[in-house]
Amino acid sequence: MTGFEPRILESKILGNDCIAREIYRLTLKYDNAEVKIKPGQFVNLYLNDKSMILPRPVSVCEAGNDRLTLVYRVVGKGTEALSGYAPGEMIRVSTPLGNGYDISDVVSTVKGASKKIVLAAGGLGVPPMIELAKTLRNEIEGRADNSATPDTSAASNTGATASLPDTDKKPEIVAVVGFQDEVFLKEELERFCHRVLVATDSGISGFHGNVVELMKTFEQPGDYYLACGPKLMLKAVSEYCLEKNLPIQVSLEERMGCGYGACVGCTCKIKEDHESVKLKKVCKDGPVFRGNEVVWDD
Amino acid sequence: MTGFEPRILESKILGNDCIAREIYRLTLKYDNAEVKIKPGQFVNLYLNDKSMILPRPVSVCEAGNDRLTLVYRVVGKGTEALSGYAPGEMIRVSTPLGNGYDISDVVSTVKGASKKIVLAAGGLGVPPMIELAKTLRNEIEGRADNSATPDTSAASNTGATASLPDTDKKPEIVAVVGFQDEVFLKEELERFCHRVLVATDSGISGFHGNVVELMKTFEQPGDYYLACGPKLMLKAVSEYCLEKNLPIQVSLEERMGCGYGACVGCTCKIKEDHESVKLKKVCKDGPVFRGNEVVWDD
Amino acid sequence: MISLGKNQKVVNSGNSDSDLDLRVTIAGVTLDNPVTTASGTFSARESGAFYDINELGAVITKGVSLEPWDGNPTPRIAEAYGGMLNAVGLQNPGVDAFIRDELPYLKGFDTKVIVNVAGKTKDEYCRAVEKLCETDADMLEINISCPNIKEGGISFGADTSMAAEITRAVKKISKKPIIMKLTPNVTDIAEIARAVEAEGADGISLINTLLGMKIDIYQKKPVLWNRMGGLSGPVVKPVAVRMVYQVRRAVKIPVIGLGGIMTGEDAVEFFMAGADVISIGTAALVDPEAPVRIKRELIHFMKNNGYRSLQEIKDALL
Amino acid sequence: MISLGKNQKVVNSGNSDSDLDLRVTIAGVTLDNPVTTASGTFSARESGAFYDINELGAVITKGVSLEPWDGNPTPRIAEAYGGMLNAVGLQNPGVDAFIRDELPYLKGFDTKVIVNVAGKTKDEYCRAVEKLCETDADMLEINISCPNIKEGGISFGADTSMAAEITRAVKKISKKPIIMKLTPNVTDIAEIARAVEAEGADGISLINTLLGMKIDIYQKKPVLWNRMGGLSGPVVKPVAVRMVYQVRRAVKIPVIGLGGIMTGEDAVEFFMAGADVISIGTAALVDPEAPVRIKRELIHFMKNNGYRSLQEIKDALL
Ligand SMILES: Cc1cc2nc3c(=O)[nH]c(=O)nc-3n(C[C@H](O)[C@H](O)[C@H](O)COP(=O)(O)OP(=O)(O)OC[C@H]3O[C@@H](n4cnc5c(N)ncnc54)[C@H](O)[C@@H]3O)c2cc1C
Ligand SMILES: Cc1cc2nc3c(=O)[nH]c(=O)nc-3n(C[C@H](O)[C@H](O)[C@H](O)COP(=O)(O)OP(=O)(O)OC[C@H]3O[C@@H](n4cnc5c(N)ncnc54)[C@H](O)[C@@H]3O)c2cc1C
Ligand SMILES: Cc1cc2nc3c(=O)[nH]c(=O)nc-3n(C[C@H](O)[C@H](O)[C@H](O)COP(=O)(O)O)c2cc1C
Ligand SMILES: Cc1cc2nc3c(=O)[nH]c(=O)nc-3n(C[C@H](O)[C@H](O)[C@H](O)COP(=O)(O)O)c2cc1C
Ligand code: FES
Ligand code: FES
Repeated sequence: MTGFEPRILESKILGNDCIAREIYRLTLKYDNAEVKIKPGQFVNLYLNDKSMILPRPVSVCEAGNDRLTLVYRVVGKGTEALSGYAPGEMIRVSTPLGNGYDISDVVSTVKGASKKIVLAAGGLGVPPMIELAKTLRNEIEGRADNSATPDTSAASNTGATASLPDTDKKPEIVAVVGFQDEVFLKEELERFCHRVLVATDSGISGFHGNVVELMKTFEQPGDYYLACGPKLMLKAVSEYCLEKNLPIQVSLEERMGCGYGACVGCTCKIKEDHESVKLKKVCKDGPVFRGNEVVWDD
Repeated sequence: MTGFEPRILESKILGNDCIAREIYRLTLKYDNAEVKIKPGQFVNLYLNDKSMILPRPVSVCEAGNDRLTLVYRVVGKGTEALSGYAPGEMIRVSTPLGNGYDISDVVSTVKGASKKIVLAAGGLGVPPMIELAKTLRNEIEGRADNSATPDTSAASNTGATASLPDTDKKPEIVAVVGFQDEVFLKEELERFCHRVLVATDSGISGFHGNVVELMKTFEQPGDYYLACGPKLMLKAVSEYCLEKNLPIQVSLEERMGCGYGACVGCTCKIKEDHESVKLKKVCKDGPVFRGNEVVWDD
Repeated sequence: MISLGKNQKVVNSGNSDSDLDLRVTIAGVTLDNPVTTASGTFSARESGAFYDINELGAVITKGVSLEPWDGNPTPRIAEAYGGMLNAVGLQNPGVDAFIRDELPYLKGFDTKVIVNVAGKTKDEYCRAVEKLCETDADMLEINISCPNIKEGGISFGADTSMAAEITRAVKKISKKPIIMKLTPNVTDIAEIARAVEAEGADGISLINTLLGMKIDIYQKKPVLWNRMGGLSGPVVKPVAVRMVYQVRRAVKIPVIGLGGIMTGEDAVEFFMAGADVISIGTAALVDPEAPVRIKRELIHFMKNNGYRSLQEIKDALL
Repeated sequence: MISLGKNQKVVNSGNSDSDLDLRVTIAGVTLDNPVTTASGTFSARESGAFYDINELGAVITKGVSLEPWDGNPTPRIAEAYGGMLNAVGLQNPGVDAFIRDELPYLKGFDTKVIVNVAGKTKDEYCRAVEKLCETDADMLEINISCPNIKEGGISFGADTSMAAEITRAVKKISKKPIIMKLTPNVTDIAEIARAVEAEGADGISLINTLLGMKIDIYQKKPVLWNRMGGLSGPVVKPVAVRMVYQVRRAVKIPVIGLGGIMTGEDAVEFFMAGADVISIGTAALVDPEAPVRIKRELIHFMKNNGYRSLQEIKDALL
């Protein structure tokens, strides 16, 4: 938890734009609330049509103070309804839920050397990489604040990638992102990452293949991996890291009931410290776990 | 039926204004459709929130060509949701359903003499009286068209009551309308009726009492009664007319499933031509019936 | 109006290319397509005002009983969250009036006619069935959710031996295929299905409504005059799909699946669960064109997902 | 956060004027108010982040069993129209861990603690109950919807004699009041209620979830790993209200009513149907503050409609 109590807030829709085929960027403003967000956290969206009672969990893509950007794909009735919500309308949204990526572990691992942090993401695993890259970049650049500060956002909104300092002494952030076909959020990633490598299943753009295949073409593996995407991809990345004994954090996805830890609907199997397997809640204990601790086979 | 097949149409909300405490006037425009309406018909409103699946039947208050005015009270979840719909939004609405008031019977009964037609209505029975009064006035003024013609609407919208011809030879239309407390639609009635008498339960305005009590204060009873309102009121008006052997049509209300005659949810008992009691569908065979044929006691 | 004129009728396909096979044969009767109307939610003239009845695989009529029934006093309808409650109480003009006034009209369409039969005693069922066997109705659907007045009002369909007994009695006299329509308000639907199959039922249809109740807390009384009523609509779908799935695995005879089907995708869910034919009930009250819309959506789904016949959908579940 | 601090706690009233009596005594235990959490939808630390647990009449815990259970693999949750399906499968750390880690934390609040107990055999139920009787839990709720592994997996609660047998066995050893939680997937809920009352149950709680199923027609497989799951949420309310109404008229012991309660008005509907206490389940997943919101709405309803005690609501039905 980020140190405050979770809540459900009425939030105003500032924008809800189609950014690729069936991919929407939803920008929200929490009403009268200052909310701290860690990259890798998600929010619950509560729909207006009361025939759909469960919240829709969606990762935070980018955040700044009282506003929030989410990127979602229309896959079913709920996201379809969501895509019809217009700017100005209100929507009920939870404050950020779950634990995000463990940033301090990344920073301490790659500290003081020209090391490489790899963000590996596939499909709708890409959106949370934006806030993650931003936060890591801030950390690397020596800013103390984990969360996005308004002026950082502002600065990066100018697309000031070129003006960032050289990577000589500082770790490099490389995003390796895969899509089925259409590429999205590449420019946003380029604002914060030193390099952005794209793979597409269709071969329409970038590397023809998937993220893991692309990763394996690296001459030099990264020093820290942070991943989000389909389970099979996360498993493959984790196995790759396990083999090479590299640290990896993965963000899991599971069908949720409550999203805050009450229903035990979203369990995953975690083998902490190589001990016995424990059932953890993706929503509360995750969604980010160490890739080498996740028990993949079931 | 008005001679065409019923349909459900996407309709645009032109206005949805609070005209009295918890009373709203909803103005709709059928999309690409010309729809004929008889006074006393109702439409089915289909709500956007899919947890409420049944249509809401609401009487036509006023109609002209492709547009429709309804007046409804917020009594439950559905009408509450409806009151939040904004102009510009779309709503699914059926074309008019049921049989309206039998106008030709009224006209032939009161023909050629200075007779009195009484419109007796209580509460949410008042809205359909507008279109009814308008149609009757048109008939009386000698216009052949049963339905509202655009220029009639226009003329009456100027509130040109005073300019209407004298009632010497022509039947008089008198509305006797009752409300619990707040009075609404009185001015609209005055556009088409020669006289509008108001009763309120609270005594806040007009006669202190109910419609039937007010009716009974008339020195001279009317020659034809057309009523809409709560069952107890309709029963009392019908008994009054039966006693005096006066013709009466009443518009019944019943909880509906489909509103078009498929579910047999909305039956009432009708004793046609003093024969055996038959079960009729309020939605399809009504909602208007002869008051003396309705079996009230159950 | 989206219905096609009679001469444009689509038999095996949604449009000109007839690569889809929507036909289905149950109990020896072939339906042009698997879409039927659920009993009590279809009225020929009224529903027919919204679409072309020839588009339907079959119509299943409102329940008819030996004598005319008045049904329950009103209110008979209440809304529930995502569904509705009804306590119509099987109002109908009786089998004679039905045969005289309704059946010929229905038989005027190019669709199959399945007559739903209600009764308060075994004898009443049998005598209504006897009369219907002398008509050109295509099949009979026996609604055993009715209360058995000889057994204190408990529903025939709630008791395995009573369900079996009605089936046996009706099958003995019937010259028409018999579909037994089961009530979901039971502990073990598979057991009842097996019992009616053992007695020779030619098919099973399920589910009828779930018994429910709604109280008006301001009026301080049940909303329905009858206090309790049958819950139907989208809310019952998970229960219906589960029961179709269970029954499909318990018996070999055809299954008519229904309960909350609102869309073509819902229909596909029932086929995958094991239904051979589907019925559209509450959806048609909420959207009068639902049966033909759902048929259209089913065709659309099949085309988009490479299914050429219903059998392929039925075989799809992994 | 809308909850009041501990020292501002409201016992008998929604605000300063204490003219409302929300207290209710069941099985000799007095609850400050009738609002409780439904088993499996409350987790002390997580739910407690949204509201003050002291506001609740009682907490009813997630089911605990003699040994730790892993529950089912995921997916365990599916949405249904107006409701949800779950097949969590009673994952829990076992009664010993519960007594060690959970119970003391819960007993730290000024609310009653009702421990929900699950088992796969009669013996498992009894041994878990024995251990819980040595604790300061206030009451036990026995979930008999669990499958009886000795009887081929049929739910204990689906069979009158098994339900009676579990009740008898548990009552024999228990020093705490015993609430039997019934499954709605039965033909005759009143019969089961009478049977558990006859064996000495101190109360009845109902309904548990309705058995349902959802198929993903694109993946061509059931959405839930377990294929079937329990339907809950607003959709089940009409069935729940009906069963509470039937059970209230069949037995004298207190009834905890639940199933789809989303608002204070829903709660009132259950009281009018005959419930003494209510539980909030799915509503709390959909709106974490639901239990305290519903309590507030209940108080609001009572004030606006002139009810001074729960008893007056319970007596109101005409
Ligand atoms: C922690 C987390 C973060 C996520 N972040 C994103 C994101 O950033 N962008 C994005 O597009 N999607 C994200 N998802 C997936 C997203 O929640 C689903 O796509 C969405 O809920 C589908 O809703 P629907 O009504 O359109 O689909 P339907 O299939 O109609 O939904 C029915 C039910 O299934 C659930 N469901 C369906 N698909 C999924 C899924 N893949 N994961 C979990 N629940 C599902 C829904 O929440 C709902 O309860 C995330 C999921 C989780 C668990
Ligand atoms: C022929 C006809 C004409 C009507 N004309 C008007 C009108 O002009 N203005 C107006 O304000 N109201 C009118 N009504 C009543 C109106 O339909 C109900 O007030 C409305 O449906 C309530 O919906 P709700 O969701 O707010 O109430 P809820 O109580 O939440 O509704 C639940 C269900 O009950 C039904 N219902 C509730 N009250 C009634 C009722 N009194 N009659 C029928 N069904 C009801 C609803 O349609 C819905 O299915 C008319 C009813 C009928 C049958
Ligand atoms: C208003 C209404 C009337 C019904 N009448 C009958 C009937 O006469 N005979 C019958 O077997 N089922 C009857 N049913 C049950 C339906 O045929 C169907 O089994 C049930 O509604 C579930 O399907 P649905 O959810 O699609 O409506 C009726 C249902 C409704 C809603
Ligand atoms: C996720 C989930 C888990 C549940 N776990 C239990 C349980 O462990 N024991 C039990 O008796 N009931 C359990 N239930 C059933 C609920 O306590 C309740 O009986 C049911 O959900 C109906 O109430 P509702 O509609 O308010 O949720 C569970 C329900 C849900 C949704
Ligand atoms: S979704 Fe409920 S515990 Fe995670
Ligand atoms: S409401 Fe369905 S027949 Fe009248």
